[in-house]
Amino acid sequence: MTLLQVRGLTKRFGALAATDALDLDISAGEVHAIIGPNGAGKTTLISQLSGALTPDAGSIRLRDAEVTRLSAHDRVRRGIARSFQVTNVFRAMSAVDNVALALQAGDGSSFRFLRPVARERHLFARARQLLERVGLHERADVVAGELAHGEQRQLEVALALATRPALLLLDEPMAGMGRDESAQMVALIASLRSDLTIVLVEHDMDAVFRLADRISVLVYGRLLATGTAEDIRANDEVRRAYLGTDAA
Amino acid sequence: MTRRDLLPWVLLMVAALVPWLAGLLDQGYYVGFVRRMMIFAIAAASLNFIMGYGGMVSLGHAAFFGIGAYVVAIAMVHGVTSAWIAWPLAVLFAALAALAIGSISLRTRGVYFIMITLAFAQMVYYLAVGLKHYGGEDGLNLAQRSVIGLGLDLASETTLYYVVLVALATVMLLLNRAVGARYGRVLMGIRENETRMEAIGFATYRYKLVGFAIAGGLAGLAGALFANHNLFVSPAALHWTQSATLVVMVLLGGIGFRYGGLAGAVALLMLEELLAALTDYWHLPLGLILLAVVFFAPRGLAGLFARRGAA
Amino acid sequence: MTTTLLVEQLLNGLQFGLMLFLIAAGLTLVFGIMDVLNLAHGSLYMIGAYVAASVAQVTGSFWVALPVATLVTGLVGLLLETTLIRRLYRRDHLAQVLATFAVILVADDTVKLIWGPAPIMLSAPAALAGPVELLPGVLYPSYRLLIIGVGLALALALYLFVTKTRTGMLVRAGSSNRDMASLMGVRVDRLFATIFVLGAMLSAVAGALLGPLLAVEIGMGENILILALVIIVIGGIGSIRGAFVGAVLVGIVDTAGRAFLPDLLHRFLSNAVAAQLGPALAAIAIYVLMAAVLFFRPQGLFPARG
Amino acid sequence: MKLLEVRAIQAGYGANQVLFGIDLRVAEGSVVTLLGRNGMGKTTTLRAIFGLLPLHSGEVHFDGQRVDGKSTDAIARLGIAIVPEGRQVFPNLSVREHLVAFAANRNGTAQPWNLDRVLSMFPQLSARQKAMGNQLSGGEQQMLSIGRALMTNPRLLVLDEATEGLAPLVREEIWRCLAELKAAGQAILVIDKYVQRLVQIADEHTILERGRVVWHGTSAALAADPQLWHRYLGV
Repeated sequence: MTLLQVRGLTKRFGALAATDALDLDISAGEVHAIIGPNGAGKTTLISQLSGALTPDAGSIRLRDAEVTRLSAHDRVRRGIARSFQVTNVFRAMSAVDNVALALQAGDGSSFRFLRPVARERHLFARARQLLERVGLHERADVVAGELAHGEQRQLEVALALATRPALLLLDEPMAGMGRDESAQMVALIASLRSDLTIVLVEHDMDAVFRLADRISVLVYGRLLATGTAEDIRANDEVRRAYLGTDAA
Repeated sequence: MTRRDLLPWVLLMVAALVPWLAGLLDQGYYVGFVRRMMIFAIAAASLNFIMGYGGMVSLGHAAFFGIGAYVVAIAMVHGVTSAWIAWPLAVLFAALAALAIGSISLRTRGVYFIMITLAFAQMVYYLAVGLKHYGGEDGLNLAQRSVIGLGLDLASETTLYYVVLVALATVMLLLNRAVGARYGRVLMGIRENETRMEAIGFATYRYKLVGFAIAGGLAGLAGALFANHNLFVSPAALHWTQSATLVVMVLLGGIGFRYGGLAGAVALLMLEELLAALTDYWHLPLGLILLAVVFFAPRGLAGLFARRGAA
Repeated sequence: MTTTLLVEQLLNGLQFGLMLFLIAAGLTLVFGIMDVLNLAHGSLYMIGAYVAASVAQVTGSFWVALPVATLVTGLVGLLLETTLIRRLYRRDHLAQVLATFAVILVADDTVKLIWGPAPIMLSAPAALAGPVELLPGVLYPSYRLLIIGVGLALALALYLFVTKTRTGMLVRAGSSNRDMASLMGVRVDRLFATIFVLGAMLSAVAGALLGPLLAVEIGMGENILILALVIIVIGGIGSIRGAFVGAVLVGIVDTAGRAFLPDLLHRFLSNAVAAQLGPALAAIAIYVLMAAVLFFRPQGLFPARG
Repeated sequence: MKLLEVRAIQAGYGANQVLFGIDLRVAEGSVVTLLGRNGMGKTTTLRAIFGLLPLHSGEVHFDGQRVDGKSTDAIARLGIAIVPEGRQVFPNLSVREHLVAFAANRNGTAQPWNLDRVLSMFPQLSARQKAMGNQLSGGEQQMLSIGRALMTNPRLLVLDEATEGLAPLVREEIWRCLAELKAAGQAILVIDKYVQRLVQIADEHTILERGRVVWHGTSAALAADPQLWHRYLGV
């Protein structure tokens, strides 16, 4: 069953067509990787799927409901959550406060003016659970700005998970991670696949080939090819445009 | 109850003793002086709520202060003297004005927001100047102070002083609770990272607008009290330099600190009083002191005493 | 409404707009390049007017007063830039608002100390006292024509400077990407000081030229500052073209509003209400204009950072 | 004494330290690369060299004099020009203005790069001299960014992800341009992903992992050790 259906998606910045009449289908439950050189329009695509950017043309349908022009916060309510390529967390708040704030968004109204949030134990308990799931529970009370680069990337994923998404858009979760941290993040993503559909934008080809059910190659805002890991490895056009002369 | 939690109660005690002390030292003037400080503390605290916690730098906050004052004065002209009617009306009109101005201004960001709030406030200023029927540029005198009943007569300087003190204490209590509550967390999240707030499901525009209206309403309350304090209102209270003064108070006191607005109002008005007594050219030393604050106390007075993080 | 009145008011609007451009140009460049919101820019306009008035009284010649005022204010601008403004460009806008608001307080009292609290006289050059016949039957004060001439000349000079000269290119580069300009070897600090002094001198010219028409008094800078801020926001921060279009627009809307709105309202409303509402609406017109522009173009008409 | 000497520099953003003691040397006329995955400190190293980021410790020497602590524009005027990541052309300057505004002869060569030479190297640019920075395609912006740097005739040309996100044929043109510059004796410091091509052009390579130098050596040594590629470069 197709969870997300993208048809003719177009977004221009001046003379540049960052997304050029793109068609894409994401099936429910799959890990669908999107690869392509920097500047191919991957982040622009994620921003349009998440609602941060409004496309110039085309349509995005979630479970057959039109969401093309829906705002970011309404799409989160419909179950589309995203992490950011450049870490984008609440740097002055602790990790647990970060996640608690994200949980607060989906847990009743935030127009409450008197009851101290600190007393809402359930929020912080669930926040610590989520941090444990991404491997950050020991660092829960550290201010996010002082977390290491890799830890901040884990917090990014925790913040996205806190909105209980059906579709998780991960924008280069492994960016800037060393070997061990990448392995940890790959394990985390693998553990999420059971109850989530994931769109994974990533450069780290090991992770992509290990995690992805299907891979789409994006070049100049256009879909060059979509298929299983084997199809993509074998595809000459992809090899020339992206993987360089020798495949990894 | 750490030392920091004790501080507000100590301040409350000191403020409560002022009229008695003033009477003892036969310095009746200071009842009015401290009362004026407390009124501006309410306005500055309401600005700190949206500026310090919500990141909304409004250079037009005095407009709502002025609207509150004018509502009470105009109601008085039409025979409505009861505080229970005029003051809530003042808060309501100021909040509605803030809702209208905020609904447009909050579509812009950064410096453009600063400028559009300034522009709307100038519009309100020129409307007040245009109200020839209510004194126009020369302002409007109030026949009497509002009537509050309950056996209290606001004509007495001390009674009005305590009413203002109660109002200030209530406003500070409510604002501090709001900062600690879910709404306050959302405001702080918006100040720090509005894109991430949208990405985790908050309709940030709505929260900002509500905050802007609340702060506008509270400034309207301060305006209503100011009209009673002075028994006179004029467009000068709405001029952009008044809005700039409120911003200066918040910065001087410590932006984003719970008592930043209050501390700034007290400090600035005391400074003005002290310097004006020393010289006619008191703007000069005041300007130099503010420059010193910018470079040596970037987080304001509260910043000098607080721990590293914002309270 | 006779054509003379219409022409006269439109020219007055253009004249006022061009003077506002001289002030707004410096403000938008300083804001565009160094991202410094300088509320004290109005004080430089005031200083220019006061110095011009004093020199005119001493030398008896307006033509000596104008250049002297421009140079003196330029020096004041250089002093202000090196001591204070240079330390502000890494700070956020709030710190800049507080610091430059403090400078207004200092400037107002310093002027009061030197020239006293009362407004002082600055009279236009005698030779230009009379009107000039522009069109048959249409007379227009020659002094105001001079202002329009000087304003247009300076606007053209500034436009050529920014678009044709090499320094102009560096100014534009600095305004859109400061770090990259530094990486190309541009002495951004010196460039900024030049721009700040240039802005101060332009404001001084406006101060000296408008002195005879508006009162030379303490605090004259603040009202003009608000108009200049409105203009650079309408035009798009950092854009000279935007400042020019914004200034002429505001000049005409403000002048025409004050001249024609009251009459216009008389047609629809009773005299009492119209008399009351007219001036108020006229004063509000430019703010309505700005709110409208921001609503549709949140970055102004000509956003410099393309 | 090499043209550029970076000695054990440490730097970071606020509390987040990124560089933990980087050493790097570029000799006159040589082509040196800085390799490593995203976020390993490559661009941060450049920002430190150019004084855009204060050093916690360590030194940077250029042309024999110490430059850390100098202003960014002073360092640039000594003769270092950068083609920055993301190209960073000026939206409000035309192609021609980009090339004319910053022109200089900082290495004092007899045949300096001038407008004609740059336009002949990038014919596509010469056809679009009037276009503004924000009206150019990615490839055109990249060529303009390189042309702008060449017009200052730097002693050291620094390229940060110069071929990133470009179509293969445009990328080839950039490699051809680099080969030409090397042949002309231009000292170049290159940060790029396409190791296969770099090995053919550059003399020495330095690999960064989490802000530390984990390998340094010649092209031959790098070419002979594919394990390195896999471990540190994810290729």
